[in-house]
Amino acid sequence: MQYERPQSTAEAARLLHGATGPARILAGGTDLIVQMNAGVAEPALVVDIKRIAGLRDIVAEDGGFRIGAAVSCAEMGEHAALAAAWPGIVEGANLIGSTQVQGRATMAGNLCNGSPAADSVPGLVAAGATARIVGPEGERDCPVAEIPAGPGKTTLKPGEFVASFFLPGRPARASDAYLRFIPRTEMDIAVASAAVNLVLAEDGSVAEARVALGAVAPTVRLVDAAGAALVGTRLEEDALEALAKACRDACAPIDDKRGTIEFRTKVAGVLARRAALIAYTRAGGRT
Amino acid sequence: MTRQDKITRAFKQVGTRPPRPDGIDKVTGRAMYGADMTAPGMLWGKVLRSPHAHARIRSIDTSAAEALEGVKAVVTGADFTLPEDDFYRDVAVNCMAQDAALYDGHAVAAVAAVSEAVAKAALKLIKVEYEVLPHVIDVDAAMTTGAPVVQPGRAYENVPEGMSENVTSHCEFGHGDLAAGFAKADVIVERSFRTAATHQGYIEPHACLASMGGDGRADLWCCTQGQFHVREVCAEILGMESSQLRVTASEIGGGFGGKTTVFIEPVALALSRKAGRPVKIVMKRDEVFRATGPTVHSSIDVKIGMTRDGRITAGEAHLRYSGGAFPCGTVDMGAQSAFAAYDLDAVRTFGWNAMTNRPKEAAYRAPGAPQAIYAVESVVDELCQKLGLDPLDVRILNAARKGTKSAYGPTFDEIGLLATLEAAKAHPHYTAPLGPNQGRGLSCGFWFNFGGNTCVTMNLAFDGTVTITEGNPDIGGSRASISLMAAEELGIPYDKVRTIVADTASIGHNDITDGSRVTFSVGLAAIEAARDAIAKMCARVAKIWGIDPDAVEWKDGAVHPSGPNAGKFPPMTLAEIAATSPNTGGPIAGHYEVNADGAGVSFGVHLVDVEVDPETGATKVLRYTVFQDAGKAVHPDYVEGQMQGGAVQGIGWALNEEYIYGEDGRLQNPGFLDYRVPVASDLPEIETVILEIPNPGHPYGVRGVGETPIVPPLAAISNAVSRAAGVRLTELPMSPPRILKALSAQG
Amino acid sequence: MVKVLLWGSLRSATGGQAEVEVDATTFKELLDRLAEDYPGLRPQIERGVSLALDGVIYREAWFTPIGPDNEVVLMPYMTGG
Amino acid sequence: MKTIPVSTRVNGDSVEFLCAPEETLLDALRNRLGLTGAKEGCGSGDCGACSVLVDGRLVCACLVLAAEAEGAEIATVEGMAEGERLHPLQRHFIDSAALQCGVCTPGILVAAKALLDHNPDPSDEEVRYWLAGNLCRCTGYDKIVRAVQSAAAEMRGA
Repeated sequence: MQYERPQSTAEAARLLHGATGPARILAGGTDLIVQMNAGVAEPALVVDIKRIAGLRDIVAEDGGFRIGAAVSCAEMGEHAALAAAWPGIVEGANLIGSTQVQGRATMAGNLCNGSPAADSVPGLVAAGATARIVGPEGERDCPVAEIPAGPGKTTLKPGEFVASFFLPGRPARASDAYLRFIPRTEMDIAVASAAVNLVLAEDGSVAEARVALGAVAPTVRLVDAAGAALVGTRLEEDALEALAKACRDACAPIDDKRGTIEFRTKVAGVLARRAALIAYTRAGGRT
Repeated sequence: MTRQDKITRAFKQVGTRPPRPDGIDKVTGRAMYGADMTAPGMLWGKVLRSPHAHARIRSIDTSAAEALEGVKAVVTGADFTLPEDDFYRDVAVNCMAQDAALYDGHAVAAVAAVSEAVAKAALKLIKVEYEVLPHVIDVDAAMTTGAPVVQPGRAYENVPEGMSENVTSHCEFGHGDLAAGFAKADVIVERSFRTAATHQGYIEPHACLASMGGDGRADLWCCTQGQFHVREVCAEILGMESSQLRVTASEIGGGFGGKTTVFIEPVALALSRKAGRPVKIVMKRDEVFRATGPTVHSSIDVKIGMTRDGRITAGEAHLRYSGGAFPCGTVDMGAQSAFAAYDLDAVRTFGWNAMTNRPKEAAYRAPGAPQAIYAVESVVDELCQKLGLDPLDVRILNAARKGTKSAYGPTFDEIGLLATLEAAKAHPHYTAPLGPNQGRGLSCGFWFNFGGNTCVTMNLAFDGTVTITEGNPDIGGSRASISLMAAEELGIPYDKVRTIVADTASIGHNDITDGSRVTFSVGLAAIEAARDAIAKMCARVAKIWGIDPDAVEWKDGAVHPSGPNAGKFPPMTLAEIAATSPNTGGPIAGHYEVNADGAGVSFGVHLVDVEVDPETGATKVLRYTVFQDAGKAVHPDYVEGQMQGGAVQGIGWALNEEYIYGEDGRLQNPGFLDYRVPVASDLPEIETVILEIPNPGHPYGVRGVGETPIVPPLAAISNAVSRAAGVRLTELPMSPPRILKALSAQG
Repeated sequence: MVKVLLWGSLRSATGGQAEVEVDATTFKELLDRLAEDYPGLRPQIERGVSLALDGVIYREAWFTPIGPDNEVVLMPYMTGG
Repeated sequence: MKTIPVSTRVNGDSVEFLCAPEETLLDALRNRLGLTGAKEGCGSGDCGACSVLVDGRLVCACLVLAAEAEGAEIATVEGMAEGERLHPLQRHFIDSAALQCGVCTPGILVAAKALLDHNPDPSDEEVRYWLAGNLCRCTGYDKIVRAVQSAAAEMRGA
């Protein structure tokens, strides 16, 4: 195995392009090194992107934020402005693994690992975040929702990697929330999860709503019908039940060691309801 | 052993909480555990494991691995001579498969190489030709006639004709007339239960460093609960003489019963013998889960009858346990302990062990008891609910006590069950208010406790300090407790005593650190060794004073004239006697060797409050209190530690821990990610109440405390969850999907 | 003679008797007599048995004295964690 | 296989070592530098027994490549005491009996120190969540939480 530590995205792209065997990006390493230790991944090339200028920064951009691909989840939690604007995204990132793992793990790694249960991805999808992708043909921006392609798979082309995320600016009465279900209080992979991103109208009703579910389908899923169920409401009981039903209907989970189809489907609806109420309260709404 | 009638001694040091002697080493990273030792010229060993649940091994081709640069030795089953004795042969076959792989993870070959990386690469070059055979994972399936047979011809003579060949043993215990008992009942509840296999989950994987010379002499460093047992077993498997193998127990990073046997130690020795160099093997976590001891998994039917006023009239249990791919006697202990907490006229338990294609069971705290008592205590709780009776009152009414003919045969002597039940009843926890979706559960727990073979040597240095040499790895602070007991007996300060755990060449045989035996039996031997040293000191002083040995006595750490007639001499302290010992006959030592009996059974009661989320089935443990009889708590911090640690292991067993197998018979969760042991944020404070009902079989009244605490949590939590959820749970673990399913089923 | 209480599954070796009488004054003698008088018990005795004497469990001690007034219960040999 | 030279600082001392590209920091600390205080309990970041600080950040050394340590500042349990003077956490762990087998203790001490360095007065719940990645199988965590709190109180001068 070859370990490289490029100083620029262009150099990283060149290294990936020239790789003669399986190549992997190393940001936080909390998935990659686990796989290497277990003998599941045996890359010929590992490209450590942490020394690339800007990739460890969170900066204001166009009223929103640009978050470098090597920014750790813990660093996101320590960024007061980001945590105030996008509390749901930050709480998703801060649920990944332990304190130790959060010190290293990145959203980019979480996304590119391709797990349908990735904790930071539903929030990004609900937020309408975009990823800046660097590859042999230069840079392109792509909605995060379009990157997952199934368990362990992404739509990134060979030689491409995520360099940063962009979270758009948002109006005053807006917020988000993320909840996941795990059997313990910490340290587990989500059995089901839900992120809700709301923008409220002046009168406190929901003007815009985006709902994304995790761990209930081969990829994180944006559920348009679930968002639609909330628009125009103040999260009254029937709106919440319509939300939960839309979420349950959108589920296509599997039975596995972490949960059953029945359990995941039911709990996805419960989590969406609860997350919607949290986001609504955060946005200044009162039920 | 002399039985103590009444222990009324006022202790000066026993019962205090001094710092443990290994504390500084363990907080500074200096303590040496299994994987921390290295040797010059050391090689790294790695084990190749079966990917199949059950397969015939047609052939193993190791030539390519042997040819790899840096590989110094390769071994397979052919390198081990199989002992004749069943017990040793099963251990040997478990360490290295012979003609068949019996479970996913079963060792089939091993290599030693100059680095871990080369060893790993070499494993990939070993070609094993398997013929995959049908497998069986579930105990009930294994007991069905026509099930795939794990090993033929392993049934004991006590197995009735016509059962599946996987059934290896049958047992039956109890007394009285069951039919008459049930006829007297106003209500009878009959339920079936299932419990998953769990793992001890020690944080330190198995590790060892073996060095064997051409002359057949060997040294072995390993993390184990019993270095003498390791020596006996390895000597047997490798055809060595015990005295030629010196085993040193490293500091041990948790065992809980799981380090009472060997897995990699004979393999490392065989590799070292072949390579002529030291070999270190350290298991990876997935190997620990796949190939080392889980508990049995079980399927249990319980039937209990009760009168309207809460008297149990009869109890019956059928226990089906599987200890994995080998015969296993754990069900015997389950069948004996199931009803141990009750005073019953009619009781009967029946046990069967059946082999499955799972790893060989290893002991885990009170092996066999948690499952059986979970099932019984669940049914008792349900009867209380049905009859509207207070579950603690019902336990008090039916509690076994001195004079009770126990369900497993003998009549109980002094036991602490009633006292613990009454302490629970008087505790504010029992009457604290509960909120919505909350429930309170309780359960009794029981364990036999053992003594066993024990040697202690006590040497007095010329400066008056004392070294105690004992042979039991310290897994819970026992060096502190033993030093305390010796200091108490000698009348010298705790910090003048140092207790060390010796290797197998430095002291006589000591049984494994198991059965909650160490504080009891090593403590007893240390006290007796101190008495031996005291007798010698008295004799020396009598000589110095020129009086009869009978005319001196030991008091408060010094020899005194025993009365005015003995003469007037200023007392001589231990330090003074030690300092003059070269002049009075040479160094002074005390020692004691015994196969200790009289450990005294142990009872505990746990109380727990939980809250169940009705929408997700998640259980939160809100409050937890442990009540247990410790006989005499020598170092109360570590008694509490045993009670808290055992309780939390039981909480994990009740709620989340389980071995999950796929259709292919492979273990699906061989890691701490999906084998979910409790984390700090899952738990409340674990409150402890120590009761001290002296054990007449120990000079200070000590009872073992280590195992009982894992027994009650299973039923206590299940009872609390069942009451909170309003539906009776009968399967462990009570994972959220299971609870939510039960809630949905009831509508 | 001492009365020895056997556990249930051993009774097939004693013609169904739950309690048998043997002539013994120690644990060792008791085991020897039992194995002689009831050969069906021999495999279990060889695998290991414990003895409860007036409620106290002895796992191995041969010379443990046993008298006619003692309560003697045979138990499987046990191990712990 | 090409080895990589690494210059780094461990517990304040400059060290240099050669490592394999896929070697973890944990293996380098244990096998090349003789610092066996950090333990491998799982190799997957699930147990925390290998907790160390890299540039002040709490991480699992099993999930860091040794090569990444180039130019970094690493702190392990071996650096917690100053000579014979134990860190208050170390002292309180002994006094409160917060360890039994002790194999998780180095990782828990490093993690607890990282907590108190940025939050000198945590609630019990904060301690429990911060330490959720450090498995202890012996103690049930009760005495660990108490020891961290009593050390925190002493460090605050309370």
